[in-house]
Amino acid sequence: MQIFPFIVVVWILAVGLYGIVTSRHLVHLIVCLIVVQSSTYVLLLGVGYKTGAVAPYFFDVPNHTPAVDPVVQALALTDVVVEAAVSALLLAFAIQAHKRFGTLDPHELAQLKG
Amino acid sequence: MDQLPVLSVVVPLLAAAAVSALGPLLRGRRAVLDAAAIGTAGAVTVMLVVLLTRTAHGDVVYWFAGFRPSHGIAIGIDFAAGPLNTGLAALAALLVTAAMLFSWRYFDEVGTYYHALMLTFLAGMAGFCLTGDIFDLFVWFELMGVSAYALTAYRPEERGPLQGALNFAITNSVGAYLSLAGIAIIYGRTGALNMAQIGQDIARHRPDGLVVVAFVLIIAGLLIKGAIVPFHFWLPDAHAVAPTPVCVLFSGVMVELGLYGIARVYWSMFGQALGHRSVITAAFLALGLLTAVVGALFCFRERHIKRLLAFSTISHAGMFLAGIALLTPLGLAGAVVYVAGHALLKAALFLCVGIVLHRLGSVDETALHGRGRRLRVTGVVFTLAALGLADLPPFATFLGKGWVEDSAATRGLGWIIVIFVLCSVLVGGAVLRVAGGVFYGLGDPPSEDPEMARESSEETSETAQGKTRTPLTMIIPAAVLVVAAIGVVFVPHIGIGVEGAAVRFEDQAAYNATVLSGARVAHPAAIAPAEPAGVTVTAVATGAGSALGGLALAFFALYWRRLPVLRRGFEPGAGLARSLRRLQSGVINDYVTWIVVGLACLGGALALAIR
Amino acid sequence: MNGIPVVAVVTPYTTATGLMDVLQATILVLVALGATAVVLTRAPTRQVIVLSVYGILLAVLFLAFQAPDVTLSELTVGAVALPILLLLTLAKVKGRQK
Amino acid sequence: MTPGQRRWLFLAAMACFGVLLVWGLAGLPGFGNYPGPYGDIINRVAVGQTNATGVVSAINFEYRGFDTVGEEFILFVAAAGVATVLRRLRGEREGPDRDEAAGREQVPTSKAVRTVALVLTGPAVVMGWYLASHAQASPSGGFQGGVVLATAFVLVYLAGQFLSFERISPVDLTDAVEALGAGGFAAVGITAVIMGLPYLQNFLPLGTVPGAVSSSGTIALISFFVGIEVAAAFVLIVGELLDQTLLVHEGSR
Repeated sequence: MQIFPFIVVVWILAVGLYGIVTSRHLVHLIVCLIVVQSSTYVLLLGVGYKTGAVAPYFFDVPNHTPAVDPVVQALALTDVVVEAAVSALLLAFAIQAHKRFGTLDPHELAQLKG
Repeated sequence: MDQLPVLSVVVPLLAAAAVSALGPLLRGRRAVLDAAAIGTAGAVTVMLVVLLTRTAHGDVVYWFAGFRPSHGIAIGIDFAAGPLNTGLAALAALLVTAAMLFSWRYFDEVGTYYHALMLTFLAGMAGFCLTGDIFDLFVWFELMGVSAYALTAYRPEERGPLQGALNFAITNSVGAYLSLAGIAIIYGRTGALNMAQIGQDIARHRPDGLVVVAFVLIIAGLLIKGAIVPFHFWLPDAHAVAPTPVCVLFSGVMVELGLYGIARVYWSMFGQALGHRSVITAAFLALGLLTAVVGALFCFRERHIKRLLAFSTISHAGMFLAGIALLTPLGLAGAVVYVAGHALLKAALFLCVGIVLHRLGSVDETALHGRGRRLRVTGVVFTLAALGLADLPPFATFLGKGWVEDSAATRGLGWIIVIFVLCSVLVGGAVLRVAGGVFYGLGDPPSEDPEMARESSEETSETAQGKTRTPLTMIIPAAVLVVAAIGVVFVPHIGIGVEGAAVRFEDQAAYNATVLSGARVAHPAAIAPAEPAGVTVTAVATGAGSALGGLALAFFALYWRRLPVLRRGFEPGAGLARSLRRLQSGVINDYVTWIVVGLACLGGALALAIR
Repeated sequence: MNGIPVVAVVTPYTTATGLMDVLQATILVLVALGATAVVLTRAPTRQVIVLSVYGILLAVLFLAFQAPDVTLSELTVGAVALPILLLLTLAKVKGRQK
Repeated sequence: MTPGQRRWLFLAAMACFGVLLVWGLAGLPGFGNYPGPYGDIINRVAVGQTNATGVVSAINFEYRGFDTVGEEFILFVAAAGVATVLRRLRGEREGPDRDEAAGREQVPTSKAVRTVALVLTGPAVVMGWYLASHAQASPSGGFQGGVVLATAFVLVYLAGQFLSFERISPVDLTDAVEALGAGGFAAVGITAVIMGLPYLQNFLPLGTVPGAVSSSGTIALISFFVGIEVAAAFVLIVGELLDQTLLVHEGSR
């Protein structure tokens, strides 16, 4: 359990990149980009985890209970928003590209771009 | 308390929100919008210049919400405004002002979003420059990126901009996520996000795999933004299609900000830990020079003027990286002055192309041959800027490149001067060829290259066609920028000033002390650089030589068809360029593959050497 | 420990570590499989459904990592908002291909 | 490159890169052994300093609040970008449609879906509001609340089709609300500057009971603005996308 979560992170990253490289459909490619980004959430929360510690909320637990790192969680939250924003923008590009090109295959887009 | 660092980021953000909120009321009142945007960008420029003068006696460190570090541990975010990063931010703000001034009369029709996006772009760039926190760096990097993607696709009714924006957004997003992974890894080791604190922490131990991998991952996004081969493929796709005023910012500062990021990450975090080994110089010098040569070759072959300028930016980015890679104060100082000169000149060149597009409705060198004769002032400004780009003294470019060359020679790397001159001749030759052909009708138009014809067939029509005069707000910014590129050289004490700033930038211990304990360390008067910067004979000679070489190459390119000895149809370097262009395929899958290949090579090389 | 019996201190606020380990390892394996499934599902509409499931798996993982805040975000964004955006996009582009 | 060449080149490079990554990650302290100090210090001091019991919200809206300013504007820009890319071509509705995907039938929403959607709208609004206003206490905050609020608008769409969606969220108004949310956050920070404090310093009274709705000063206020911004941004984005799907339908009529 020492390094296993981090190997999963590398796996998600590699699989996501593989998807991007082999994708023939822009929407599929954007989803693969989302997968690539999801590896960073797992990594962030993984490095901040403390075995046996509680979540960083002190509403119903005493103030000095050992808690996991809250900073990585804040970073992961920011990361989620960035993901949503970038994906939305990319999807808008894809819609417009489909209108102009009639296809979403990256190869055909490159040939047709004029 | 000095509030200028934060105001220079928050003021454009608030202005963007205000412009967007009042958008419906301002519809049909372009003047108000333009005035607001120009005023904001101008005010930010002034604020940053004032801040720059205040950094002369030590970095201005700003702690958000007042969370100052105690016992060397930061719990808040800081802005660390030193002379170099503040100067770069001021340069960015200046170019945004010029671009907004230019777009005033350039777009016939423009929504409120254009202004809001330009202002958030400015805020992103300023925040990226000033921040001293590695995750905050990522946030502003993303804001800058997202604004840039949206601006690239500002004319979504055409195919080129959409495809360019998609490639731009996907490659840069992949890079940003890799950077974020690197940030997470280094955080897992140090439990810190403040760059100074991280640097201090990792410098205590021998560099291991984690440090090397985190370094490579963090700079991955910055190498992509900085358009370093093989991470550069997105740049020509995006720069050729973005609206011209936006290109000014892309080529002028955005790419250079990526390189600044690399320097910042290296000198504030990893430098001490990695021990400034010669393998780092070797690796980045190799990347830089490869980029310079590839960019220059592509640039010379190009007929689409915006793409040509985009490739010239890649070539210059390579030379900037080479300057940074020397790891000397003089090398960095040279890169900084070179960046400043290049930004002003490249911005002027793009503005002139914008005027050509405005008046003549095309950016194809072949089609435009001789048609720009009436644009006399534009022609003069363009030609001067092109000469400056070829390093003609007294443009700032010659000074900056001269320093890099001096520093390289001192390190026993004098041979890179040859590559630098070669690249300057090629790039200068290409741009001067455009100047001579388009504005003076010299020689013969370049032959129609079928592939080129395909690329520029779709006319980029940002403005209604057939304008009969050039508004002053379009030509004056370009002229002022060219004059400023000369003016930089005559700033009093420019040599000692910039080199002193570079010495401070590279003094990691002093930076740590300033940020983490508020100590004022580096004082410029006390700095006595090992290699004093000055105007050397070699610099003048290589600069003038490159410019002359560029002129000669341009004339050759325009007139060689009339030489009896050469057979028609001969294209110098055509075969090489054709095989290189096959790599520039426009297919996003290829680009991401090259990113992974590049990272595997760079990471592998550093890992084997440092292990 | 000189004869003093070692007792694992279990406060009401901590989870037994052994159980957590197994739980986390299982979910990690599922997440890795989920990511692979998302990438290998080439039909876009079906992929959105798989992505939604993957989002839920991630949310569960984050809960096991003691990050309820991120769980909530991942549920709202990864499992709901993004799939909605993707489905709307697909509804638009699912016309005939040239 | 052919797809085959590309795949093999990628797999070879990714193998090297992957080995490199694992080598680097092996240098981490090991899962479950977060070494600190950043998070540990904040866990210790946050409740006392801010009166917020949700430490993650305290970080997002106070310790690292400036990150969140940037993050909100990323969302703001994304919404503006989506609107720019999709909205400029309203003219498409008239005249011969250049759209490649036109010509499909509109599927009417079933009655059951409408009823369920209508029933869910109320709870979604309440829950979104609750989440956005309890950032300082429990795992929630402006962002999650905002997304849930935006979902309420999507439910309205499901229930009553696009017309009522557009009536409830007119584009200009949504635009203005979104800008207000993002700008409001930045302005809360500026208020501190005007008072002579560092940007984003908590200048409101913290309240006396940790975790109460009115506790923790600017954290609650900022969370509220973030909620508004996020909800408006998502409504804007979903609205633009819906508009696009509708374009197809109108083209077929």
